[in-house]
Amino acid sequence: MDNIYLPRIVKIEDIYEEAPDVRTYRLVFEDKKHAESFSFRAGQFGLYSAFGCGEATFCIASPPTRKGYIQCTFRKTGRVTSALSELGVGDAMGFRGPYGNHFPVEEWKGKNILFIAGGIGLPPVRSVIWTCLDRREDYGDITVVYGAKKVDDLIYKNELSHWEEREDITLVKTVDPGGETPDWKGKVGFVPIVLEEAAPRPDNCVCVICGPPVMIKFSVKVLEKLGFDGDCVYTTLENKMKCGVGKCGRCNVGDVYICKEGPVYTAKEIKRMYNDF
Amino acid sequence: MAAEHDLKKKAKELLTKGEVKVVIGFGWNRAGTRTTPVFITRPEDTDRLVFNPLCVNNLSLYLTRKFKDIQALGRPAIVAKGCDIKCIAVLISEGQLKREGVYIIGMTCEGVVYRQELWAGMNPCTRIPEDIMPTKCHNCDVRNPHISDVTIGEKSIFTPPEKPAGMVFDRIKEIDRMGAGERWDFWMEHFSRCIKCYACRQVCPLCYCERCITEKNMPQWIETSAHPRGNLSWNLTRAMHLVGRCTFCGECERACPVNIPLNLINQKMTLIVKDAFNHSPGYSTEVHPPMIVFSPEDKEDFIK
Amino acid sequence: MNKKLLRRDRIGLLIEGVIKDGVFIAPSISERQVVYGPVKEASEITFDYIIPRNSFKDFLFPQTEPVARFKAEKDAVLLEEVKPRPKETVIFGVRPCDAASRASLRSVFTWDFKDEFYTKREERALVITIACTKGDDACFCATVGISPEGSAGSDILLRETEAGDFTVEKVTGKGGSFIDAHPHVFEDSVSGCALKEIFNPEPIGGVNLEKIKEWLKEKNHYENPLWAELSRKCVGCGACTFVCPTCHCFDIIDEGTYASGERRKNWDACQFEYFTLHASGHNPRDTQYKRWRNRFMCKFNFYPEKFKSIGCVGCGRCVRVCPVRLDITEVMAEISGQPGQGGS
Amino acid sequence: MEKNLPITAFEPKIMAFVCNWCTYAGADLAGTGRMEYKPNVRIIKLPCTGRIDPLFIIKAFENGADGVLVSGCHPGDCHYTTGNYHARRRWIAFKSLLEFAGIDLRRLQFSWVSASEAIKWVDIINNITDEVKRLGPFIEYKRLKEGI
Repeated sequence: MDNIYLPRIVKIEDIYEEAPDVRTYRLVFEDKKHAESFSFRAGQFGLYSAFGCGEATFCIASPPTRKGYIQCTFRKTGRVTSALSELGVGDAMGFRGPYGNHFPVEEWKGKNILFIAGGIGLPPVRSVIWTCLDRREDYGDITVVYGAKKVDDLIYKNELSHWEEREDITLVKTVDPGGETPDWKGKVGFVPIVLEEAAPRPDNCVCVICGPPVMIKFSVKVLEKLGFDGDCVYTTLENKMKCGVGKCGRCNVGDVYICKEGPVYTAKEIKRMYNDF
Repeated sequence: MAAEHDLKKKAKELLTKGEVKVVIGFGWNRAGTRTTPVFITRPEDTDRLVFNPLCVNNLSLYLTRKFKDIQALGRPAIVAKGCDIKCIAVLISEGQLKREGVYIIGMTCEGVVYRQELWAGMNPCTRIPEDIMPTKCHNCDVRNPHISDVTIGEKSIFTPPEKPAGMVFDRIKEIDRMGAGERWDFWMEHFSRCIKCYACRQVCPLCYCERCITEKNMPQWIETSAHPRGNLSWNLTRAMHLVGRCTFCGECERACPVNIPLNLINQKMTLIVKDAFNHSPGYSTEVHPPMIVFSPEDKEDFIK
Repeated sequence: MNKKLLRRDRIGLLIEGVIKDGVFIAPSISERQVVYGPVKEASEITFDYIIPRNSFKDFLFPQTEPVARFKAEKDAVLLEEVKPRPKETVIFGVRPCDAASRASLRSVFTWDFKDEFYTKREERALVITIACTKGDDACFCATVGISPEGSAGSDILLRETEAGDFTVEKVTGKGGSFIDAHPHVFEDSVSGCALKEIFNPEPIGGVNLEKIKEWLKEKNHYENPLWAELSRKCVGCGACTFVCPTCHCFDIIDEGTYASGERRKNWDACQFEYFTLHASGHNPRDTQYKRWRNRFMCKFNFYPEKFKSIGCVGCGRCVRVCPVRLDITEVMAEISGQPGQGGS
Repeated sequence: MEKNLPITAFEPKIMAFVCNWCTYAGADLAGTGRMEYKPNVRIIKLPCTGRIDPLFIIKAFENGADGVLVSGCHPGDCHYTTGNYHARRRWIAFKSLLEFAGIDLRRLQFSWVSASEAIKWVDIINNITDEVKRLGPFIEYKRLKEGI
């Protein structure tokens, strides 16, 4: 009997403190056979179990090009994430997935790609960034605009500095006004404003955007002003999920089931949805 | 029905003068077979208002913080029977409402029907037979509303029995006579049928917590699964949260889709509170509910 | 196809046969109301009912069931799968509207991922429907295109005769083999016994499903103030969704501790405030009218769009159980009457 | 210590919800006074009996307690002046509710133990343990634990 609600045991191989209350776990499947056959696409998500507390939904933050492990990044907010935050290296967790659709990265061969992320919205975007960097020659120039409230809220700090050193990727880091520290060299300002300054060229360019709804709302306006077509602006929608397989009836935005038919949508598709956000 | 006519006239007058913005009352459903809560905001709609023994709902529910969109309509007038007014009194005594914040149209009442379907097809203007009246009406001492801005309807001359009587109180005596094990089996059989739909909580005017204890999951105090263990802690906790407050409007038992006799628990606790603290809820807006005050003379014989 | 006959006094025999290693579910009186429930002998069954208060989904998709158990050992976690081993279940005395709801549940529980907790139970269930000979003011099957003697979703369809017995009509192969397996119960009937008159409900005036579907498709109708007005009295309990045969939403929670506990699948309702609450505190459906709108849209827009079948079978349970008598057919009539339908 | 213990006789699990200023201090005094008493009790310290929610007692039974003791300052001694008066009211109602629900009240005992009454604390613990041992395990609740 295949029980679609049964998670697989994963072991925590490494824990990285990204920011206050934000952690990245590197997970390895306990069942080696499953580990080999496991594959996923950038943008898919999974349900992570803290046994005794429940399941929580995060995207798979590591790129599909890296085999043998998966990563998830989450902020400690509720019951499950608090329980997950108490686990240590070597402890067991549960994982169910991968679920949902994915970013159509293969179709973007030869295009320029603009990544926009805000705060804890970076993980799904990061998975796509590394997918493109691991096959860097397939894509045009890559720009990343990433912002957070305060400097120590920025996550994946080491990767940000790594991206800064590389020439084949331009990174624009920013913090909200008042969030900068004395030795902060990046920009200061909300992401939509910094995006407008960077004024990326829309021709032959695809955009991936993820972050707090207010940031997406204003950034999409800026993108339209810059001439980006709604069909090539992709984002992942967030809703409460419990089953992840289109049964429990709670993640729908109007008639669209985010977990089954999403979470990745284009700005145009989102405009056609019912206003049930 | 003269009372209905006066009610419509009063409601129209209040709305046209702008003294209230909405009249919360009863109206017929489309088929004209059942009454259902209606919210009249325009004077010309006031002739939809009705009042008869089918008006069982406790409309004071719509005055609580659970209905912010109704509160946003402005100062309400409410069509209220005596038992509903008791709930309003408790809400005022618990600081949920201001007396002047609501215009109470008190309706004299000769008893309502336990469930509307029991009276299908009868003429609502006639007196209702005793056997389909709930126990609360057989013991009602507020058939003439005790708190109201206006009272409509003929004065009732009904005097309730000295000691509370009726099916609910008989069954309570029956349960008291049982042994502990028998009582446990009695309640476990009922509680195991609970499906955790929370209709009992949602129709109760006194269950107005913004986030109920069952929705708190850090830690999960009351298990949300509808197995006997989760149901027992839910029903015991709800009974404890209503001790000394429940005014026997009977809505919880009426709304329960699996017919759990919730009135038995609530009325047993009301008897205990009356006996131990000499408090009966719902008669005055000044008296604090018993569980938030204390008295050094509280009698106890079980504390070692 | 020769019709069989099921005498009322033979039902006891049928029950004995089934409950040897199975379960016999039938309508019986409990707590002053008719509910589906397991019965041991024929005397417990009641035949004088319009429709049981609960729906027979209770036995295919129970209110609460474990889906996994876990135990912590040193630094590993033992995960034990829970396999439902349902017994052969005969569900007797079902109404055609209930039986028709099977298709709705099956379509969502087998949408790509198969929920074996449902499908395993459904495969072991045999649905014996009795055509309706009476109804009440809450029934509206005809309004949603379901007939009081419809056979969709049933394995065997019974029709009451004047004498009180039942003519037996085989609907599915499974029903046929069940009939053949109990020859002493289902006799060859001498044709021509008078049937009781089938309940003939009038579709509710002013309700037009096509109009409703068109009106709901219009995105700007989603913000129409009609929704807030029509559902203002809704108290936000889960009674309507829990007795509804086509409502399938559920919650997955853990009980116990990290050391040992189980993961359970419980009924949940889109009418509850915290059903869609995000960890960030945002709630896309924060007010009651948005939740009620979602329930109506689910039945008359989402389901037809996704699964090509209306999500409502017109059994009227939500109307009967609602503490404030919020009648879905009144909302259907109201929406059918909305201007701006284009056409008539 | 014999190598193989006798087949373990039933040892009741007793939960004690005690107030920090009086009963806990009394229990502490019993400890510092090297007074021996049955080890079946698990003590949970709370600021005051006024803070003891009836839900704690239900949760204790749910998680396997066979007996629950709730104890605090004598009326008038409360560090917060009125905590124990409120608690007493709550206990009067809660005890009757559990009795009405069919729970054997010998499994739930209330007491006032002041900071100096170490001997009273020892007696209460010993006799609640003996009494619950005679009553045996709380099977009704444990059967609930197995679920439906």
